[in-house]
Amino acid sequence: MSLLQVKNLVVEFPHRRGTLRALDDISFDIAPGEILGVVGESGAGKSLTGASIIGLLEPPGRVASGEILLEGRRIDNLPFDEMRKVRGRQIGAIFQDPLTSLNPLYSVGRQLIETITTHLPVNQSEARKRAIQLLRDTGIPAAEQRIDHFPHQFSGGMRQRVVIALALAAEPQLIVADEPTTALDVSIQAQIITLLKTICKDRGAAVMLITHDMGVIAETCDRVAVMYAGRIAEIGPVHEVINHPAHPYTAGLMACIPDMSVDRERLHQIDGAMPRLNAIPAGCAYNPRCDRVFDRCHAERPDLMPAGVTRAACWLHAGSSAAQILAQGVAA
Amino acid sequence: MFAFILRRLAQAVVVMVSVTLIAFMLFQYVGDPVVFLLGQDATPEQIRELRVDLGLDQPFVVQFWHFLVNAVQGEFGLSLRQGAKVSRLIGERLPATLELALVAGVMALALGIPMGVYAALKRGSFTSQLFMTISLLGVSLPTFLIGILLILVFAVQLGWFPSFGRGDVVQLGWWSSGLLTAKGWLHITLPAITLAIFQLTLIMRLVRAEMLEVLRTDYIKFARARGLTNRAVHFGHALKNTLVPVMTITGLQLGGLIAFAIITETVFQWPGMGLLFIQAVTFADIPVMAAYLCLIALIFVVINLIVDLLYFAVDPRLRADKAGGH
Amino acid sequence: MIAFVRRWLDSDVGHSFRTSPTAMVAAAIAFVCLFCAVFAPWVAPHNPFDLATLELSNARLPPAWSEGGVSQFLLGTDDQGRDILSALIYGARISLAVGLASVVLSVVIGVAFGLLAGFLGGWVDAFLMRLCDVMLSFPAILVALLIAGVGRALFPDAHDSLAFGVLILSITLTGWVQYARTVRGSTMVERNKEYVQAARVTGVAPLRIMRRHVLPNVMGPVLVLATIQVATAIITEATLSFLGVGAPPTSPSLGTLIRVGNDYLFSGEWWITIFPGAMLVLIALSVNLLGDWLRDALNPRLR
Amino acid sequence: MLSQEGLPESQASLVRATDLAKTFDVSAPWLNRVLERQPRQLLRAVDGVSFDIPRGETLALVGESGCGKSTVARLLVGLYEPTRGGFEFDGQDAHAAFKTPGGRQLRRRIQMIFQDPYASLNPRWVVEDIIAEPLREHGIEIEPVALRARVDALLHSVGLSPHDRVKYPHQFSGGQRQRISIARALATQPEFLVCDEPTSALDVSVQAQVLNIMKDLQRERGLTYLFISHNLAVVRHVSDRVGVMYLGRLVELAPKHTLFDSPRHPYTRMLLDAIPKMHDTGKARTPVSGEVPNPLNPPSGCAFNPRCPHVNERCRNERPVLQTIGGVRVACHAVEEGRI
Amino acid sequence: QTVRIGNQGDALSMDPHSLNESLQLSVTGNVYEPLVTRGKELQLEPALATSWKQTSPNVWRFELRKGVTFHDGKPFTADDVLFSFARGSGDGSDMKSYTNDIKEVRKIDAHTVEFETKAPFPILPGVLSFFYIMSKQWSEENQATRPVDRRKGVENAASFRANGTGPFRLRERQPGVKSSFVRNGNYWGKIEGNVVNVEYTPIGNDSTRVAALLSGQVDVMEPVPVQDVARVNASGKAKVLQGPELRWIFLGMDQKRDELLNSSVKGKNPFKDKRVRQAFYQAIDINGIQKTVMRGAATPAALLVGPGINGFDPAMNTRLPYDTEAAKKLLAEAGYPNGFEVGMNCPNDRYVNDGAICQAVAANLARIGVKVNLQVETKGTYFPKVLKRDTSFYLLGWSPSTYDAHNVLNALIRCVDDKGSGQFNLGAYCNPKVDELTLKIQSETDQAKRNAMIKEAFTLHSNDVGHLPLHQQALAWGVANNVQLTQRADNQMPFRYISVR
Ligand SMILES: Nc1ncnc2c1ncn2[C@@H]1O[C@H](COP(=O)(O)OP(=O)(O)OP(=O)(O)O)[C@@H](O)[C@H]1O
Ligand SMILES: Nc1ncnc2c1ncn2[C@@H]1O[C@H](COP(=O)(O)OP(=O)(O)OP(=O)(O)O)[C@@H](O)[C@H]1O
Ligand SMILES: [Mg+2]
Ligand SMILES: [Mg+2]
Repeated sequence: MSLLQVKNLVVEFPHRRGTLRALDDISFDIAPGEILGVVGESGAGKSLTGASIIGLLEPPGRVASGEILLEGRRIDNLPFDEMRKVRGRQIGAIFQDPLTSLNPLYSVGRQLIETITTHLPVNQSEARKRAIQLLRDTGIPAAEQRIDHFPHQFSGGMRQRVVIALALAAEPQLIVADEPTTALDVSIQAQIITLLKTICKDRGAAVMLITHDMGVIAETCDRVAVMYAGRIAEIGPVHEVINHPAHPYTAGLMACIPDMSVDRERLHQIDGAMPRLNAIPAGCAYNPRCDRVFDRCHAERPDLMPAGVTRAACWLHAGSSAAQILAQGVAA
Repeated sequence: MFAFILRRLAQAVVVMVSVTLIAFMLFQYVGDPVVFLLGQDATPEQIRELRVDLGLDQPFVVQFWHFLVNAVQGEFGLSLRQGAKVSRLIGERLPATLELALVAGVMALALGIPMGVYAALKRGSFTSQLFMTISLLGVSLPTFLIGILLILVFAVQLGWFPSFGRGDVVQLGWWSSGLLTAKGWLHITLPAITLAIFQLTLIMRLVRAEMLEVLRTDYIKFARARGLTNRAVHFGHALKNTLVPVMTITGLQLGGLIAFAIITETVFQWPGMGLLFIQAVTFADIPVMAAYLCLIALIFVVINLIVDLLYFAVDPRLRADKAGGH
Repeated sequence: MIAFVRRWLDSDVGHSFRTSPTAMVAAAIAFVCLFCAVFAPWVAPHNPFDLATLELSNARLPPAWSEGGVSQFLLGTDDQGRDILSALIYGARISLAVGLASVVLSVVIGVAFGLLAGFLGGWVDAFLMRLCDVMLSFPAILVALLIAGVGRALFPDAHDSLAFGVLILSITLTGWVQYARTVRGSTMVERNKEYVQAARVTGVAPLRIMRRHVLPNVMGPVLVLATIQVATAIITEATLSFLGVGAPPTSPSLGTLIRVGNDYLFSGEWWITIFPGAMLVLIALSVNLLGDWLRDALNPRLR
Repeated sequence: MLSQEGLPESQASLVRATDLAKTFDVSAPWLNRVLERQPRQLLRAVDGVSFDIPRGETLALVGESGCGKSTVARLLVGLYEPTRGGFEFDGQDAHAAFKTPGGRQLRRRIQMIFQDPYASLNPRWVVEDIIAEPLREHGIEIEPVALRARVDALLHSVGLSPHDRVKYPHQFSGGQRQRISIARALATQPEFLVCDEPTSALDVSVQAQVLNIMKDLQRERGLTYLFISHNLAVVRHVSDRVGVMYLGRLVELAPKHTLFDSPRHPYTRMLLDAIPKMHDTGKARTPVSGEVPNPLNPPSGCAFNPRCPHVNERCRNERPVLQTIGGVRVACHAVEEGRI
Repeated sequence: QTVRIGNQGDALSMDPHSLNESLQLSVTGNVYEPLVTRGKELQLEPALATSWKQTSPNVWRFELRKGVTFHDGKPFTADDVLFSFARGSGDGSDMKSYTNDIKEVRKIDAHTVEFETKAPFPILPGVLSFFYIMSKQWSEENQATRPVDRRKGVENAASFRANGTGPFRLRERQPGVKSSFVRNGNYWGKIEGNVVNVEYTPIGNDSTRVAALLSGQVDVMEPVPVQDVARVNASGKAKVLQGPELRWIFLGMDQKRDELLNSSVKGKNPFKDKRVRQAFYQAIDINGIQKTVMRGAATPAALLVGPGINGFDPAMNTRLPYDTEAAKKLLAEAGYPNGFEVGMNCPNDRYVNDGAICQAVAANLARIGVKVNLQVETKGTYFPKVLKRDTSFYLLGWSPSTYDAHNVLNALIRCVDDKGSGQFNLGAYCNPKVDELTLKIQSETDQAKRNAMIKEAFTLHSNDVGHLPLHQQALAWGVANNVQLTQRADNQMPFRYISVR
């Protein structure tokens, strides 16, 4: 059974000129211990997906429809306090900027202990012991002393380790990591990704890794979801998606990335920009930029449909399975 | 940190000297004390004599220098009007003003912070809108009007509170305290409310704005994501971070409290320094005015110093040079 | 003009205006007050400054609707036989003029100093900031009291206009500090932004960069502050009048009217003080509410 | 030795930096230093960097955050005064020239593109004004109609429409803004463009657009670039030669292919290792150990020694200089000694 | 029995010689006593002197009261009188104007002293009624032999403590805050009232002071703002005791300069023309002012003196009629058919409703075409300015400290010289004939002759329209219903007249 199931998630922002649909019918799931990568351009809706899962959508944003299930239990409509208990305990979170994620006025130890005692039935001294152990596990040398230090006394990489320790403090089964390495130096990035990976392996936690760095996805994830304009364009095993993209957007994206192994005079380029939420074209959102567009793309919106090993939301792959025909029928 | 304090003190001296210098330049114009010192039957001869005696015929730079030299020795001379040592006059009035400012300040903080927090947490709710709007009344009504209306209602009509003065005071060494008797508290209530209303509004609005700002930060989001209770997030994390910037402004405001006390003291005949100052202004009692301004500047500087030191206590980032570098 | 208003109403700020009843009511009140003030000679039923029309026998008439009132004097008359309504309108004119003028002056001085301090840094900054400290340790009312005294002494024959000059100057002298500090802060942020550096790379002269690039970008908070300061200035003026150094009684501001009326609080001639008081609160409140709304509306993070 | 090696190229070099250095005084205030007996603290952001860029070529600078890349860029466009050394532009001492009235001419020829497309455009100006500013400033075009035509042409050259003239920056996407920046930089028809991480704030798809435009312009106008980035894949795509910086110094300077195919300096190798390999998915990289040292208190000897796998006693004590070894310029004792 | 008194101001010092100001003398007058005092109707009464007589034109002999002790128990003798007069005429004293005319004070025996004046001085006993006697021994013991010396910055014990012979002792003093007095059990005379304790509090703000009376926080307060009189009377808790005050309010005009300081008339001074002055006089609606501005708390006056002042003759006290038309005509005759513009200076916190009076006057004058540029300001800046004679048109109040018309003639009407004559004649009115009379009046000992000369002088002044007299101010004391006291027209409030029920 999957650990997390997201079914037809729709997130909306009520706006004075109508309602903006920021996430439009997103479905995917994550198995225990699995690492799912989520990539996409800025504004594609990656962070919103993460925020919806941990129930921290900022008002006025709201889950308009769809379900989020954790171990089969619906969590998108839990009362505030129930959801609070899920956060941290079952789902941990890591955000992009390690400097601003930590409260500058409290020592990292205090923040760790606070998290532990909130969720686990342990006393202060045990919590402290655990906290030290966590810091040690995340590779902070001299953890006994550093636990009483304040965030500003750590370097960027170290801080992100502390943040990871905090996310792991109550041993959650799922970690939502929203661009955990974007703010870090190239050489530190690799350290953090490796750490995240090994720690989750050791503890059996699943990870939803949000990033726009294909490289990171490639080396870390089991599966990857490519998002475009609030929808999932393609989802599948990472190797397949990278090497044999089924959706023209994925293919274009791959081609945009300068490749270390080949010399090209010009990069492949996808013209135009991702549409704004209030100007998403009818049919496939990608249709204005797609070089393989045809009539149907303008008229109907594609759902995810099997395309080889992966699943892609593209009419190019229509009719390849009975399920698709069924879906077509519904859409028609 | 020691260097920091030293530097602040040096700045403080500069500020205070400039304050007195400016004050002295202005004093040349606020009026002629001699007119009030001599009765209506004094001869021109006497007037001339007194002017020379008081050194008022000298250029202001000279007057200023004498003042400065004396002030450094803690000696502000005699009040022209009352013939009493200025230091004694101010010493007698200081407790009254400080107690009034203290009570008003505590009142403003004790109400302003919770109201501000509430207005920030429940942004958009009816009560918080109400707080925001009503609080504006506090800055839209002139202090003197508030004071007089309070007297009219609570002293004259209802007779609940006395209308003027400090009531019974208890002498503790040179400090006279009105806060140790029930009557003293009755007397301080109306003036303190009058004085507090303006500050309360400011503090409340400031806390709200800062709190909203802090609630948007990543570490609050992260604290929520860690599943901390609302209490822990709002009061453990957000409030403390909110209070750091609020501290500075509050420090400045406390200085303002003492200035506003002039009006309040006038309305309530509160025997504080403000009243002394206002009387001194009408009679051009230069030594009293100068000493008062110096004292205000000093208080201002001291409060700011305390605020800065509090920063050191509260914000570990400022202690970096000591603790950091491991 | 209409097109402009329409476009403005359609913008984000305009929208937030349209959806905020408080803002609209406040704007309406402020507008009416401003209108009356500007067109006082046409709006007011009497000219309270024309001493020749004053009739001592008309003194202290109650409002028209109460017993003894005269319909000629809708809100009653004061101790000199002046029509309260007209005095209010003219008083608001003076209060608003003093408030606006002192705020404009403070903004000009404060912004100029703030820009210089923030942009040039170094000893200019240090000097200006110490100056701010000095000004701050003179509480506003004290400065105003002293300045007013000085002004009066320097211009012994000061007629009304000079008295107002003194008033405006004394409010300005303490008012500019806030702007200077705010602007200095934003200038320091702004001057390190890349668009400023781009201009420097192009070789644009520093003063020009300050004026054309930095200045417009630091005016946002200044605007909000200024709105609220107008209200504060009006109140400060009233307070100074209370202390006896404000607008002259022959051309009374709202503050002067309140101070004069103050003497009648116990004697039952409530209208002499209540109406100016209410007017002052109304103006200050509406301006404050507008400033408040503007602060939220211009803050993108609160939208 | 340096000059010998540089000589043949110097005729063709448009830009030539010699021993360029910038030191920031980040000391505590005087009183603190006296009371707490602290020494002056000097931060050597750039510490003796020499390179030259032939006309029409692209030199890329790579390195970790804080290694001094942006400082080099700012030195080259005259935003900073060098503490030591200097640079020649077209045979002319640029920093001396910047100070003379004639320096305006030089400013025309050197322009810069900034990292953040959101911060580098004045939010209160419309595109037309932004692009026209350098034209007006240098008196290239003052007459309104001609000015407008010039702006249109510039917009066109970066792939924007003349209709965008009247829009404000916030009405554009990141990639479009970066194009506006480029158009502004091109307005004075510069020969040398300093690009400080022009694409690192952009998505890959937009990055491709911007990089393509830059390359096209180089081809069309024979522009010379100094291109700063920490993304080695991008660097590999755009540059002709690559300089690797570490803590304010160049540790390796080599033609692109040489550098990527056979990196010499251990730090260069480490950087290349840190690049995620896209197509062999799931293969973990070997993470570099250690963190960037504090620039205020750099390690003695070779600055890289605490993180270097090949460190020996000499590395800890003696600072290696940049020298030509096997055709590339590298500053490493181990390479010099043939240990790696 | 305790009575709590609230007053607009406070005695600045307890030193009876430090300031010649009526409030200060009123307060210290409860603790200290003069040789000769004034009774309820301002008539002279013996105090520390039991009798006095003029032994020669220049010499007065005073018999001192025996058996009087100071509050500290020391007996009162002629030495104390000599000491006090030496002190009062020495450095730092503000009482010199009372002692200026005295050449010497001589001790005849322990209880007899003789005063020799520089010239015949008929009103000496009256002049001495505010000169209080201090204890020589006490002053010496307390380094208080001189009034406060501000120059050396030396404080004076007598500023804070007091040791007199009066009916009340000073118990506690906080300057500007509170002073407490207690009845002197060893007082030589009879104390009419029954008050034992007096708490004296200054309350500067009018509204606050009224509120204090209404809320029962004080029993007596002074002054009651005229507009609040009705309210106090209606409160049921207190009533207002009103009566004429020995203070006359008038307007003065610059009649010296050839061109006024601030006026639209250039090259000449309209106030030099009697017709203009008279036009101003007749344009003022004094009854209107009395009724609305003063709410009846004033008596219109035609002179600068009135009842209670030595030399006053009620027959002279008739004003020129209020007549706008006549005023306009006079103005036209003088060559100003359309009026002119003139600046006017006015205090706003010195006399009862002073600012409002000026406004009303300005409105009155507007009707005859005179545009008044009124400048109303606090006394702190007003007095220095007008005393420099930087004014064309001003309002002033005067209360003759000797209760004698000569004081008014000398200070307000006499031509200005630099020896102090006409010191408050701020418009520099000058009529040599009046001057001559004034000089004679000073030393004329025959009461009838003297009064005739006073009358003549005032008539001359009135005919010249030298000043524009307005009214005699009224006193208004707020008194709680359970308190009885006597109001003296010189606004002195001796505690010994106060009784509490
Ligand atoms: N408060 C809001 N009001 C309106 N729209 C919003 C709001 N917050 C987010 N959005 C919109 O939702 C969309 C998805 O945002 P999201 O933050 O999930 O993007 P992202 O993929 O995480 O991008 P990035 O890579 O920049 O972090 C964006 O188009 C954004 O404009
Ligand atoms: N104005 C300045 N004052 C003091 N120190 C500075 C200043 N500018 C840069 N530095 C310091 O100089 C060093 C080099 O900075 P620089 O901005 O050149 O690095 P960079 O390589 O561009 O880094 P990044 O990749 O983060 O942009 C850093 O340690 C930085 O802190
Ligand atoms: Mg995101
Ligand atoms: Mg940089």
